[in-house]
Amino acid sequence: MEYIVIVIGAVLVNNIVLAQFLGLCPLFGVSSKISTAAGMGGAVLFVMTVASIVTYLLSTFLLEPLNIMYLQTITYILVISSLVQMVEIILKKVSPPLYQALGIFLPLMTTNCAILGVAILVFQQDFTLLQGVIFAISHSIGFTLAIILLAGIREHMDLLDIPKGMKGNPIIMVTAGLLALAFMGFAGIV
Amino acid sequence: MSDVIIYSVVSLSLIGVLAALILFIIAQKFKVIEDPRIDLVEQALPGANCGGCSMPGCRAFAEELVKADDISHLNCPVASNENMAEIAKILGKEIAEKEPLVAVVKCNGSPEHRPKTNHYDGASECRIASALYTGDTGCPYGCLGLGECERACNFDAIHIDKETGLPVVIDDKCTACNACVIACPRNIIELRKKNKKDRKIFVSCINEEKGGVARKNCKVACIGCGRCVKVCPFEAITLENNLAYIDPFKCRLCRKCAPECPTNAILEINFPPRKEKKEAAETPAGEK
Amino acid sequence: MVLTLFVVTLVASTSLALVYEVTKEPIRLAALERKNNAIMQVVPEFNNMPNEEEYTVEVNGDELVFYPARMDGELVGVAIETFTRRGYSGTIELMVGLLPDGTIHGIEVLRHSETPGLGDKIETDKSDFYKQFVGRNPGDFTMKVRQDNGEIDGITASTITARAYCEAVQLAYDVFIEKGDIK
Amino acid sequence: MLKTFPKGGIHPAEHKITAGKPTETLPVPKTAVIPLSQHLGAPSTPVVKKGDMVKAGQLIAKSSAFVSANIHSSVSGKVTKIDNVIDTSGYRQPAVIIEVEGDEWDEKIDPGKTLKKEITISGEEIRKRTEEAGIVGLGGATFPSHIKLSVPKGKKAEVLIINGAECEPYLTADHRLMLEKGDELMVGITLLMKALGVEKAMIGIENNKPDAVDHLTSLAVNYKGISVHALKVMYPQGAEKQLIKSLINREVPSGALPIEVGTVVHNVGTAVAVYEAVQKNKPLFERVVTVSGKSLKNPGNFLVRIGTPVSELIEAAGGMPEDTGKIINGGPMMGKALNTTEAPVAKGTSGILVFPASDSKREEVQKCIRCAKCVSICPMGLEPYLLNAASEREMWEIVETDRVLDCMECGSCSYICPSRLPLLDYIRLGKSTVSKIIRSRKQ
Amino acid sequence: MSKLITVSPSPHMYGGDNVKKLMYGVVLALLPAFLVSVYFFGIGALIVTAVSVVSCVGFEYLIQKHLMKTTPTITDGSAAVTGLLLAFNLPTNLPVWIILIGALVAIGVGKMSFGGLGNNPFNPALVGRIFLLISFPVQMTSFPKPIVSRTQYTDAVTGATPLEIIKEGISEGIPLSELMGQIPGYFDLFIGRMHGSMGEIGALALIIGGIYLLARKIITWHIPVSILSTIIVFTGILWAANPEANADPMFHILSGGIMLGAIYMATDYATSPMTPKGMWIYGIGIGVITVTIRVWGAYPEGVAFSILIMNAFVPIINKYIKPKRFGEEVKNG
Amino acid sequence: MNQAKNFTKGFVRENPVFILMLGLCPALGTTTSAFNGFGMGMATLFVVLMSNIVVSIFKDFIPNKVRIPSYIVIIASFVTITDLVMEAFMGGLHAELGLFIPLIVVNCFVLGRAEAFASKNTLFSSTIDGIGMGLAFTMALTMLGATRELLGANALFGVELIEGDGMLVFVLAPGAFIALGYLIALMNKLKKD
Ligand SMILES: Cc1cc2nc3c(=O)[nH]c(=O)nc-3n(C[C@H](O)[C@H](O)[C@H](O)COP(=O)(O)O)c2cc1C
Ligand SMILES: Cc1cc2nc3c(=O)[nH]c(=O)nc-3n(C[C@H](O)[C@H](O)[C@H](O)COP(=O)(O)O)c2cc1C
Ligand SMILES: Cc1cc2nc3c(=O)[nH]c(=O)nc-3n(C[C@H](O)[C@H](O)[C@H](O)COP(=O)(O)O)c2cc1C
Ligand SMILES: Cc1cc2nc3c(=O)[nH]c(=O)nc-3n(C[C@H](O)[C@H](O)[C@H](O)CO)c2cc1C
Ligand code: SF4
Ligand code: SF4
Ligand code: SF4
Ligand code: SF4
Ligand code: FES
Repeated sequence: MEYIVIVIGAVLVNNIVLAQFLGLCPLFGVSSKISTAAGMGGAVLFVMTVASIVTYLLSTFLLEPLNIMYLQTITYILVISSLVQMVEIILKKVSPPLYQALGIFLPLMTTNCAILGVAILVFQQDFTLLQGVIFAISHSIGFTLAIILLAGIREHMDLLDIPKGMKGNPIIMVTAGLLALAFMGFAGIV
Repeated sequence: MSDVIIYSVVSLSLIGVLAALILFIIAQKFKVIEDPRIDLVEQALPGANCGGCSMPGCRAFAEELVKADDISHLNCPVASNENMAEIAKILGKEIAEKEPLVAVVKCNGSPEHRPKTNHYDGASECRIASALYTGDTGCPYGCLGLGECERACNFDAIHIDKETGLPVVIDDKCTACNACVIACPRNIIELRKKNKKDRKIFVSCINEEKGGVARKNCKVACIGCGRCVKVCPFEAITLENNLAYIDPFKCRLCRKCAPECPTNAILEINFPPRKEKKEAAETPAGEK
Repeated sequence: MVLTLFVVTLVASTSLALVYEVTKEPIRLAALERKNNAIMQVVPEFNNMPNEEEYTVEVNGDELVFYPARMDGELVGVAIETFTRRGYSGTIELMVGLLPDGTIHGIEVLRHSETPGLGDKIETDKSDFYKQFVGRNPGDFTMKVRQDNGEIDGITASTITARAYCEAVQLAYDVFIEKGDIK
Repeated sequence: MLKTFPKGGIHPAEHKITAGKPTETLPVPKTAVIPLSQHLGAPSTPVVKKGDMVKAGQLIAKSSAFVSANIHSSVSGKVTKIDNVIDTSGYRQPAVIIEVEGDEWDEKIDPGKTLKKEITISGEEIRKRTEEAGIVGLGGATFPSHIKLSVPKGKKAEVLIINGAECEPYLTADHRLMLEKGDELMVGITLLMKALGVEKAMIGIENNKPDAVDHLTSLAVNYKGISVHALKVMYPQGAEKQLIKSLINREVPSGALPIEVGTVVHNVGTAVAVYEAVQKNKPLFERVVTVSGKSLKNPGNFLVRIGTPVSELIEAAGGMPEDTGKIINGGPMMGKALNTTEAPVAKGTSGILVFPASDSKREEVQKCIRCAKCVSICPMGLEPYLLNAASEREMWEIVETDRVLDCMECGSCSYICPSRLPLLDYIRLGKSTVSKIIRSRKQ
Repeated sequence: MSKLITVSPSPHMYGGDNVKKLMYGVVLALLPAFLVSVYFFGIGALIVTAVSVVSCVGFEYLIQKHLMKTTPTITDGSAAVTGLLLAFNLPTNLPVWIILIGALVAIGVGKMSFGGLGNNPFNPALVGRIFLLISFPVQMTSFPKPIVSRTQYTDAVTGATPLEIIKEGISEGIPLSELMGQIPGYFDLFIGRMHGSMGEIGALALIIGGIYLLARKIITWHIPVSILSTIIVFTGILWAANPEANADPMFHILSGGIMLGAIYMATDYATSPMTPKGMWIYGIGIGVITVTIRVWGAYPEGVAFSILIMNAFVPIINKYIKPKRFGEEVKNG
Repeated sequence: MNQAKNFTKGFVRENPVFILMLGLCPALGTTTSAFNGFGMGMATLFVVLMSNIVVSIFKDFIPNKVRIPSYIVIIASFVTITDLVMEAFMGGLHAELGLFIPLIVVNCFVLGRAEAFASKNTLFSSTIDGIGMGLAFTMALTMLGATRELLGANALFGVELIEGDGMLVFVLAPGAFIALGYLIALMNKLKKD
């Protein structure tokens, strides 16, 4: 039950991009096609989960005992950036098509607030490791859901004539806003 | 107090070094060899991602450039000759000097010259109209005026003139990207050598019908009489299928042919006015 | 290469540690001051140091913190750090000031994450909601929102928050009456 | 419940004004213009030259490729020239122009009207006669019929389907033919069955022609294996794949031919033409054409020589009305608008419709409101709105993967669209571009 | 030839329906429900409808004329439908200035920003309504009492909708049997004698309009039927599991905006799927989300939200759910 | 390099938020009011400026391969410093901005400046760039905050302008996106003119 609450809360109610404003750069950057959006979602899922585990362990067994929690930001970002680079190198070798699709956006994961934000939140919320992992996975699913929905609407908009002034970023922003508006309906479910 | 400093320094450095080490190992294990020149070439390209080179974007073009042995046929319409020379230098390959070209429209059949014979009421696309029938005038070769070329141009260089219903090229904006040439279902547009001061002489007609038929449908059609061929001192004009064609590379802009044409099908543009014959100097539509 | 990175982290961590050392005390003080301010807001004038006399009372596994305020050694009121988890968006923490007889003297919101514009009307500077409590003794009236047949006018469209607020104040009062005998 | 196909279809106003008008024979024209490209496939090669004298029924152009057909003179007279003229396709194409003198028929032809029922020749010979007589599908596609009569190796024809649906509004040529030449049709069908080696033939007729259904049903008892089926009035009931689905509940796969599901479809006119070619030795040089339109004085069905200018047909129907806005060769759903009335009647000309100006202009186009009506009526299960939008924006991958090539150009989508979008215009553009892309990919 | 003949590609015949006729068909279908509202809410219903329709049409005109610089197409009736449906979604005592904001958001943000008719991914009227609901929760959730406040506009006597009563009561732990006494009977719900938004009351009138829409082939049955059946099944399961804590299916479909939503708003062309199969997925999604919000969420009513949420899925549904192609699966026999 | 241009480029033409769409999370997450937006902008300004300075000084000593990690460490240090200092001396604002202060470290805009500008330019240019871009970012956030506060609470910098509640949506997530959408449209128009 407690896990269901975490999952629904993270995916629908407090959706990381639509309600918490994290990870917006990739949300807007990589949502022009459903396929790439899904790829990005997968990448976030992987990096977010692993990053949360590593940072959780790091905090519990190193930073907290030594009473140097103030180093949280800097250590987390170090961990995340090396992790991202690792994924990039591996992906390039293992799946060139995916690497092509996500191309320049993999490095952007280092600068994706969602990853660092969730890592910090996991620790702030006094979760157990398992809860933390579920929290991270749910949030990345929430991210994927939002980015795929947005990508779907954007692909659809490719076949329409958006007015000149709104073309491009403005209309995508407004679309995201309306998406967030719709998602407010989930308020209070958990 | 100093404890904190020591702990901080030690743990942070430890994390840093550890991360670097793991990365290093992984990088070795999963090495992918990619030609570094691709990046260099991509940087040298204009980055407009316009697709004028018929590749999906500049990076793909860069990859193609690196891959190809002979790059003279690969051509970026936006890049200047210097750009291409730079790329050639990066790659150590030969590159052909690009002759500056410009698009010209080879139809001059405005409604006054070429009366309408029916009213077209389909979707407003030249390709659709041309797939349907010969067109809304008697001429089965001429411009349909529905602006396919205008929509194809990424550089805002070709527009349909409201009065004549014919496209007009703005020479300065045209990058000779070939997009309009491909778009036109009637093959009316040709890329021709760009002469000094944008001067041009060309036969503004592609009608291959017999003279009488062509003339009946359009007053400024080339009727294939061959008089221009005879006067050209440089053998630049050929006659085939009732149609004269001026080779832009042989033509030396002597202007002897234009006044010869009985239907004014030969256009001369951006020349100083002629003194003797007034009639031919009257610049017909097609000029900007 | 590794060396550079090593040097960078070295320098960074050293300078961070230094800044940390410098700001450690001000951060502690700032937090303390916020608490003191809240205490000052909710109890009558005092001249002791309530936060040095603080003690905690355990209720159902959670803790309420009591800060007795004294004027010249005599108890003039108690500030109680209380909370509820039933806010619209999680925990609401309040500082409730009670006079020795249990009458409410003042309430301050310490922390909450209610919706701006809706639930955040419980903040003292955002609406007069809290005034309904001041000067009344929870023993004498039903400290519940109207919807629950109480005497408190809720906050429109934020019944949940208002209800939770009452609950937290009630908790402070109950613990004060039952176990809060001031030493 | 009448048989029909399961998905899509529309029911446009029928306007079968000429259904009750018996076929009249139109006089031979003064000049016949016989196009060399009246069929699907390669144009024929002329075998006459300027100055030659010809008789009606004489071969004037030979099939030039596997998919091509012979062309015979429809009149007697002198070949004056072979020139490019605008024909019913809207293009300038080569045609043989004949100055008419008298009306002399080739002597091999039996001009008599008596029914010749007994079949004396083999299936293979039937096929050969069909080929010699230059018979092409008269249902609209003008595909050379003899090719359809040779079943490819490995395939087996089980049933012959005869298309008497005539689902296009206005047109009544097939209707009249079924009423007036029922016996010839039955013999023609029997000939086709023999050529194909099948035991069974089914005639499908839309139920708005009950007299034809009754008439043919009563005749069919005398012929073995032929059955008549009334079909729900639903455009495009007569489209080959839909008709097959309606009658034998089989779906011809995308890109495949009817023979894939063991059947061959021929139009009733084609069957009658086969009868005349085989039993009477008469090549295809005349056909029934419906000339109709709301403001025509005397609309009717006319037996016309191929090569007669359209203007003469309109004259026969009472002359060109004042308010004429559009002239259509074929039905209103699939027919082609003509840009000149001088275009000659060709083998595929089933009707000439004269529309008043008020019915000729398209209404103002709005944006697609995504009402899904086009999706729900497309008999092929396509998404016209999407193909339209993608073609307009040159997103050819979408156009291709969403199966633009399955579109049979029935026009139902354009018909139904409340926004009056020229859906089919763009879908055609998509079809031709995608075919080009596929062809260039194959190379 | 003086007049040139016209040449165009086939077909040369067109069906009778056009956008205008379809839109005014919807207006006509909404008429019975409108009359019911006027009967129960009186002047308020008239004012809210008039303001909403006029301002929606007006904003569309202004935006097209002055911002987009195109010829206004307000006569096609789609803005009027949006205005009407927005009004149907508002309480009948809503201040005029709030209605104006709602109309501006519906038309400006929800529709014209995307290019107007047919382009909008979200239902404009619902965008307007939800925007208002979140912006002005107080005003948007006080509903006038039917009949008694027919002559008052702004200071009508207000009360809670049946759904609010049930939701509030259940969260207090009051058994349902007791709560049912506080709400109008099912017959009243059916004819519309209850608190609620202007047009969501009166299931009967809405159904009559719906039958008209079906008969005119303006909508197909798939969306309404899939939504209603999902809601009946889902709430039926909950009800069967615990009849004291969950209202019965009948109550659910008669209260709140389910009828209005299922028949008129989920069926909005631009924002619903193109294929029957897609419509089923969409309808089931709306049903499930509606019940989820009603039973577990913060809001007593969830139809509007669930339609908007499923609107967001429509492009993906359209991309992956294709109509059955002719000749696709060859089951010949 | 023309320093005036260098300074002003970020305000409209290369505005990090409106044009380049970078650093969107703080831009939307912290701009519930003009003051919060301003505060976040200033915090970011400090980090951008300091990291630009440090990077441009040490750019020649940092080998290319470890460039990014080093920059990140440098930025993270300044972020932590900002965090600590704000917690010590600006408790209220610190509490309001919450998670978004540590998140400055991942703001692509900050790293972008270090990467794309400071690592290639002189100390002076980088300083100007840092101040200019930082101010532009602050301006964008303040504008967005002001818009949202105005519409959402009828107030500006905490001063109530009209009696009564505003449109709550603008304080919440959907309003943030929508407001930014229209601001970007406006900016695009300005850029063109
Ligand atoms: C975005 C959003 C924020 C909300 N914030 C609060 C809140 O802060 N406090 C609260 O009690 N209810 C909040 N609600 C819940 C609703 O306003 C709910 O209808 C209300 O609590 C119960 O209605 P009532 O107070 O009018 O009886 C929120 C709802 C939404 C959708
Ligand atoms: C390229 C091509 C080849 C064909 N080959 C055959 C064939 O071998 N056998 C056959 O029975 N029909 C063949 N057909 C004819 C079709 O089955 C069909 O009758 C014709 O295309 C007209 O149908 P429609 O009017 O429904 O389009 C062929 C058609 C085309 C276009
Ligand atoms: C939309 C559509 C409608 C058609 N309607 C008819 C029709 O009503 N009658 C008919 O004989 N053929 C009709 N056809 C042509 C048939 O598909 C098919 O080509 C023809 O029946 C084959 O016979 P044929 O080769 O003898 O012409 C139609 C084709 C299409 C694509
Ligand atoms: C059946 C039908 C239902 C409609 N429902 C709505 C609706 O719920 N909301 C709305 O704003 N417009 C509605 N409209 C009007 C119109 O389609 C709407 O403005 C478009 O969404 C604008 O693109 C409807 C129209 C029709 C034909
Ligand atoms: S499309 Fe290309 S070639 Fe044609 S006018 Fe434009 S720039 Fe010139
Ligand atoms: S030149 Fe060609 S493409 Fe351009 S308008 Fe004429 S026909 Fe169309
Ligand atoms: S024309 Fe093509 S797409 Fe349109 S309904 Fe007919 S088959 Fe379908
Ligand atoms: S019928 Fe027309 S308006 Fe309706 S979906 Fe199809 S194309 Fe769009
Ligand atoms: S600022 Fe959050 S992802 Fe870029």
